[in-house]
Amino acid sequence: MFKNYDPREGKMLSLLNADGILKPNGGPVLSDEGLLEAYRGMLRARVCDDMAVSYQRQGRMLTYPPLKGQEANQIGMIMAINKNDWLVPGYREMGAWLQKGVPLYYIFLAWYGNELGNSAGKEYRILPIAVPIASQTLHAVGIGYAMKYKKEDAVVVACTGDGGTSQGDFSEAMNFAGVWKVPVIFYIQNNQYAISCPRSKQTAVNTLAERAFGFGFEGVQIDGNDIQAVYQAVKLAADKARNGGGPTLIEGYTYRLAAHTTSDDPTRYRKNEEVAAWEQKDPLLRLKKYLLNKKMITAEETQQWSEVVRKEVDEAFRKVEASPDPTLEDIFKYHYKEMPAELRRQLEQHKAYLERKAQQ
Amino acid sequence: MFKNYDPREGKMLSLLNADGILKPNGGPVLSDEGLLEAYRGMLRARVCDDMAVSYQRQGRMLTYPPLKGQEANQIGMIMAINKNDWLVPGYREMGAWLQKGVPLYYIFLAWYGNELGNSAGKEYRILPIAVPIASQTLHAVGIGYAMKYKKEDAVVVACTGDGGTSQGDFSEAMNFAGVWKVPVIFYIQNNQYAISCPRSKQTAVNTLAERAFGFGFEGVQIDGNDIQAVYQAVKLAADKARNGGGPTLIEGYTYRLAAHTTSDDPTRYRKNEEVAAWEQKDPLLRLKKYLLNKKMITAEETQQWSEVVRKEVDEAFRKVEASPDPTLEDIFKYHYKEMPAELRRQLEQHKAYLERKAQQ
Amino acid sequence: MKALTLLQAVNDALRLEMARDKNIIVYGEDVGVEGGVFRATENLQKLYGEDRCFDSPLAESGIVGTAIGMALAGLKPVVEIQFDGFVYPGFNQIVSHVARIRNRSRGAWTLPMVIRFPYGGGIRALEHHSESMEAYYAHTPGLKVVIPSSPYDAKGLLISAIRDSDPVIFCEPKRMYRSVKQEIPEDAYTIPIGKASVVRQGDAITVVSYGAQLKEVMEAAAQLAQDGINIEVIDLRTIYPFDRHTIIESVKKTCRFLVVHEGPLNFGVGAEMMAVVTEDAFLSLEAPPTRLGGFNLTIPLARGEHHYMISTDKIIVTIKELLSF
Amino acid sequence: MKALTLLQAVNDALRLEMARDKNIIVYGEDVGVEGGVFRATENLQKLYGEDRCFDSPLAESGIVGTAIGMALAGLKPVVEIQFDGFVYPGFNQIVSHVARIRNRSRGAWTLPMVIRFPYGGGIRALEHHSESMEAYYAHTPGLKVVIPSSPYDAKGLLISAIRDSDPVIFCEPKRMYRSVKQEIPEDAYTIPIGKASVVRQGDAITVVSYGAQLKEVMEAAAQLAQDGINIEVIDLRTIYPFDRHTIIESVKKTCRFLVVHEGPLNFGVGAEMMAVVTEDAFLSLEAPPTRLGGFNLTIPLARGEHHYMISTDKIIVTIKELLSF
Ligand SMILES: Cc1ncc(C[n+]2csc(CCOP(=O)(O)OP(=O)(O)O)c2C)c(N)n1
Ligand SMILES: Cc1ncc(C[n+]2csc(CCOP(=O)(O)OP(=O)(O)O)c2C)c(N)n1
Ligand SMILES: [Mg+2]
Ligand SMILES: [Mg+2]
Repeated sequence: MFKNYDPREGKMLSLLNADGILKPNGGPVLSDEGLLEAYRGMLRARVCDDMAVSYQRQGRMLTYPPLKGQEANQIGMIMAINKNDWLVPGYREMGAWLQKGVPLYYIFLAWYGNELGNSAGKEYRILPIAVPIASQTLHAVGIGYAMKYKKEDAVVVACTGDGGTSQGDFSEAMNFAGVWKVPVIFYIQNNQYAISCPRSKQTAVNTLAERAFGFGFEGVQIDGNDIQAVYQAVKLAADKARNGGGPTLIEGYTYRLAAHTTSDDPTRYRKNEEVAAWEQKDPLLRLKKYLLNKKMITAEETQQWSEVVRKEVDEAFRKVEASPDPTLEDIFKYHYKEMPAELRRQLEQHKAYLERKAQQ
Repeated sequence: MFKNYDPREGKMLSLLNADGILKPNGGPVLSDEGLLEAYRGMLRARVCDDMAVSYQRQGRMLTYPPLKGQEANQIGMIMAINKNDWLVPGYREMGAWLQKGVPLYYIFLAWYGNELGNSAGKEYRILPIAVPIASQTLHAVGIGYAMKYKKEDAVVVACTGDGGTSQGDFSEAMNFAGVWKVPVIFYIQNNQYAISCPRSKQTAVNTLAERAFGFGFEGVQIDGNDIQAVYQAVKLAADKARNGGGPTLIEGYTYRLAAHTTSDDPTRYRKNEEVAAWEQKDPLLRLKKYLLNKKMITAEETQQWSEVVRKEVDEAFRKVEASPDPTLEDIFKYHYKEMPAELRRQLEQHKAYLERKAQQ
Repeated sequence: MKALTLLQAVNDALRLEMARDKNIIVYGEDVGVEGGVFRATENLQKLYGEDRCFDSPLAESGIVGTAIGMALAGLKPVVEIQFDGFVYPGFNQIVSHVARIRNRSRGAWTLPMVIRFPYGGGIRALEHHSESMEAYYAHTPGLKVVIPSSPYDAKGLLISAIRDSDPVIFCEPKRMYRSVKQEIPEDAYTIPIGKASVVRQGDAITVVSYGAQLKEVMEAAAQLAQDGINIEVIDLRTIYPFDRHTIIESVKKTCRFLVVHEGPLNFGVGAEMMAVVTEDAFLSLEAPPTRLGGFNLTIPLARGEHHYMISTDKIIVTIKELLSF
Repeated sequence: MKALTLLQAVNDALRLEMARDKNIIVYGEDVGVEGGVFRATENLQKLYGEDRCFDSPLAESGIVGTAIGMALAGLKPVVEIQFDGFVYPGFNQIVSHVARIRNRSRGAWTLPMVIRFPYGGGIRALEHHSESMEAYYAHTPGLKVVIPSSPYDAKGLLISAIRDSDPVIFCEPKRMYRSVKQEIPEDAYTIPIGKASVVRQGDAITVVSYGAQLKEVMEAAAQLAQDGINIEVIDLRTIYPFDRHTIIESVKKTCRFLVVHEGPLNFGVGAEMMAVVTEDAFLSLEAPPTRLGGFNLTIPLARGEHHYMISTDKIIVTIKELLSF
């Protein structure tokens, strides 16, 4: 499928370059309207992300993992799939969540430290955030099996990072996916680092994409800052999956422009020049250039859109801050369908203690 | 290194075919004397193995995993490495143990259900049997790191099966080995089955050997029933490793002619014709043909050699049967360098109970 | 009624439930054509097809992890791990996901699935094939841990586990797989998870046990009865959530307590049972609540295994000591 | 003497030991250039080079598994797992190999290695970053499990762990990493593994605790002292092999017992401590031995975490109740 872009030959799929010039290859691409939508999605993700970081700086938000620089991967991936297709995220995919339609309120609520935030994804077919690296990729394969078994017309996109490819679970997921020939797309956002660990120390292989061939299916490396490349790769992989062609691995070659999380200080492990060079390849910038060239947007418009999102974010976050914290009952209530007597006992005993304390 | 035998192009290294005809390729091979030694080693392994199975049938031995049919892999692998090179086995490598010099007594003792059997490998640089599939491949990588760090001229051969390649640990081991560039050879005995599960259901990739490329190093598939192919592949991989070239994956394409273990009934999952076809490719048979052709052995000699081994085995097994079972103290004594008070308490309490019981 | 071994009862439960609900998917290593190394899944592939009963690749994290995905997408996976000692590669999936998804999504996502495996020693098996580490799972919030001790219970509890809305770790006492036959109903029936069973009434002492170990306890009970000592025996059946009520009621009656289990003593199930009794029946106790467990050792290989297993005699001696405390 | 935080004490121990023994290899995720996400390994790469302190690929089974190989080949790996919740991918290596190699080879092969990780809650961390599951390791025959509660102990115990002939699981109370400074000797010193420490003498009741939880226990002790109640506090320091002797001696004196720990209550460390006291001091007890532990819940995310943590006040109330039993 990606014959012209065999990663083992050092080739990478790229369509929209850093100067905003599109070089089509005959494969599926987003229309100009699609690109406009993509731009708004990416902008929205960028603003939400920036604001989350700034809330954290203000002491209003807990640890948060910014996605800055990776927007094209996330918006493109969702635009290339259907509403009833699945997304199995790691933790850095807020852009994908937003693009799939999940209300920002819930996304923030989870990062704010409230489990209720994780309750929102179900109707959008998004699994909750997964922190244990790469463990979620196996869930995606299981969902893929279910879709195949139930003959549902749905594919699954599983996300992990460059670091995630080192976990045994990721290899097991690829292997199961290959044998079961399930409709799963493994999307690796290779942002060059796993916290401080550079890709070169993560694995000796040249591209993460070629890992797939060892499990009997195709892998492709794409310019992950190029919305068209992302769209095309995911679209082709999804079509193949829908037609019973099984899994595909996509490596989005990208960069995390911000810190690993708000607790991280990236200057300890990477050079400013490196960051500056990648800032030139900013996915938003290049799409903006394209759209400006095509006169599809103006600088003022993008400014306005940003403002609209800012308001949305501000509102959502205020709502988050105004939300009640989990109660004592909440932390007990959801471990099992029915609370076991042993847990009820612990709850009652603690409540009795709290009451006595309150009476003092 | 194995450019002419790229498994991704469906090529397999093979030198000595089923008819006993050797087709050299210019690479290192065993001399005729070496082949004679190899034959004696393979014969010894075969006889030990057969007798272990028959002891089990007689109710004298516990569950045992026969290696019948896989002798060339095991004898060849050891002949290609040096005395101070390491072997990290799974559980089906009795041939390799024997060839590396470990007294049969200890090998049998372990299979007889006595931990003391596992104490013997250290001076031979063989790790104890590893039952949790593929977990040991990581140990091999750690040993490889130690050899490199200490600048010892020693390589490590890590064994696992076709089924073992599915475990996350195996992928992690390959990945660590690639990044660390350690002197490790992963030797997969692909005997076509993991218990009852055929290779085709284990993974979608055509050859297990090509898995290596996804971790940044070379893999080669060889005829594992061909002692010369095994010798050559391991020899080249070991030379490369010694020269700082890092890991290699070797897939020995072979067949288990006997049951998975003595508890297994292979007729449930494989056809007699399949077994019969592989019996034609018996590694001993073909080497015997070669040696007979070359007039280096006679049928009588091989008969005699078998008899000698039979005696050896009989003696070793009698010694095993005459060995004392572990005492109560034995099962307590070795968990820590010094027995913790808590364990001593359990031991003393139990001894007190046994004494009271004895007095009754 | 038909007379079945515990193994056959497991197979029977799977067969009946798979007939009832086509969302049930059974897989694991060698469970397809082979029918499992013990034959617990025998014939299921023939009956229900390769997409409902099949061999997985050899990877326990993969087995548990994919089962999670299936369950989240509406299937009901009932997976087999080949032996107790091979659950650990899947431990991360169990602890980090299986046990948590309901709570961490505040009930939005649920994980009805069963992880079955044979557990325990006494069959002179190879290394890693004789473990009894149920305390790991019982200590993990969010799991249910069930251990049957008879063919009847195995069938009823497994059917309950399959129908449960929450994930169940189902440990099958392999030492008993083929050792007894019992007449059990042909149709499906359930036994409630979370309820212990008073398998023998008595007044001298309360003895809690479960799984394969129950056999020696019952033998001890029978021998003691000949001396006129009637012990009350409780089969815990569910290790978590355990049935505190039944235990405490019994101890209040008998005023003495012993727990017997095969797994390692320290930080084991026995410690929890002693804590429970101490918490709720301290003033009733006429002797210290006591535990008999495996030594805190890796269970020995075959030639030393007899040192490790808890004998009927040792149980009797311990009980007699407690009675004369 | 110099004033160090617990984190600095850990770093100090590593630095001194690496200087002493060039077979010590320190690795894990981000431990190299970054010096660890908490900075426990800060500067070690600079001091000792990239082959002695480095980032590993992101794979905990790989980290533990390769460390096993290194130790078998004569090195002394001291590996870091980034957080408590991320040990589980390495659980199989720990349980199936780390804990066993000495016994299964009857002493021929040994595994002197240390697995360090920050553990426990109370820092409003992300999911899986606040676990206190030391009971898993304590229940595993063949492991030693050590938890320091102060900078002084952290340094001395870690040096002992590194010099130990057996594998040690070393859990560092991350809530205390930077919260206190303590004057500690500049040179290397050891604190014996397996010995508890009576950190406060008293006669009213024996309270066992460890790690970060000790802080609230000591605060409770101070407040109770103002009411004239002197409790004896024991810092367990080693969870296994624990120091039964010190606990029992104390309980025989105080006749009352409470254990307080952060990890889940059921099948937890507290249950074992209660069992120990019941076994050896039953007749001395004037009140039921009691445990305070985390609820049997996954520790909540930040906004609900306060419900879970055990407060000084709750410890005081519980002690007062026991005193008036
Ligand atoms: C099993 C496990 N080990 C360690 C961690 C700690 N950790 C969180 S993010 C991270 C790096 C992940 O890198 P990568 O996969 O490249 O994703 P990125 O953060 O770059 O998006 C690590 C080590 C974890 N969450 N889970
Ligand atoms: C972690 C783990 N899971 C399951 C098993 C049970 N088991 C023992 S051997 C085996 C099959 C191994 O197949 P393969 O790797 O091909 O080696 P072979 O037996 O064919 O030599 C299985 C599943 C095990 N020993 N360890
Ligand atoms: Mg990354
Ligand atoms: Mg095999």
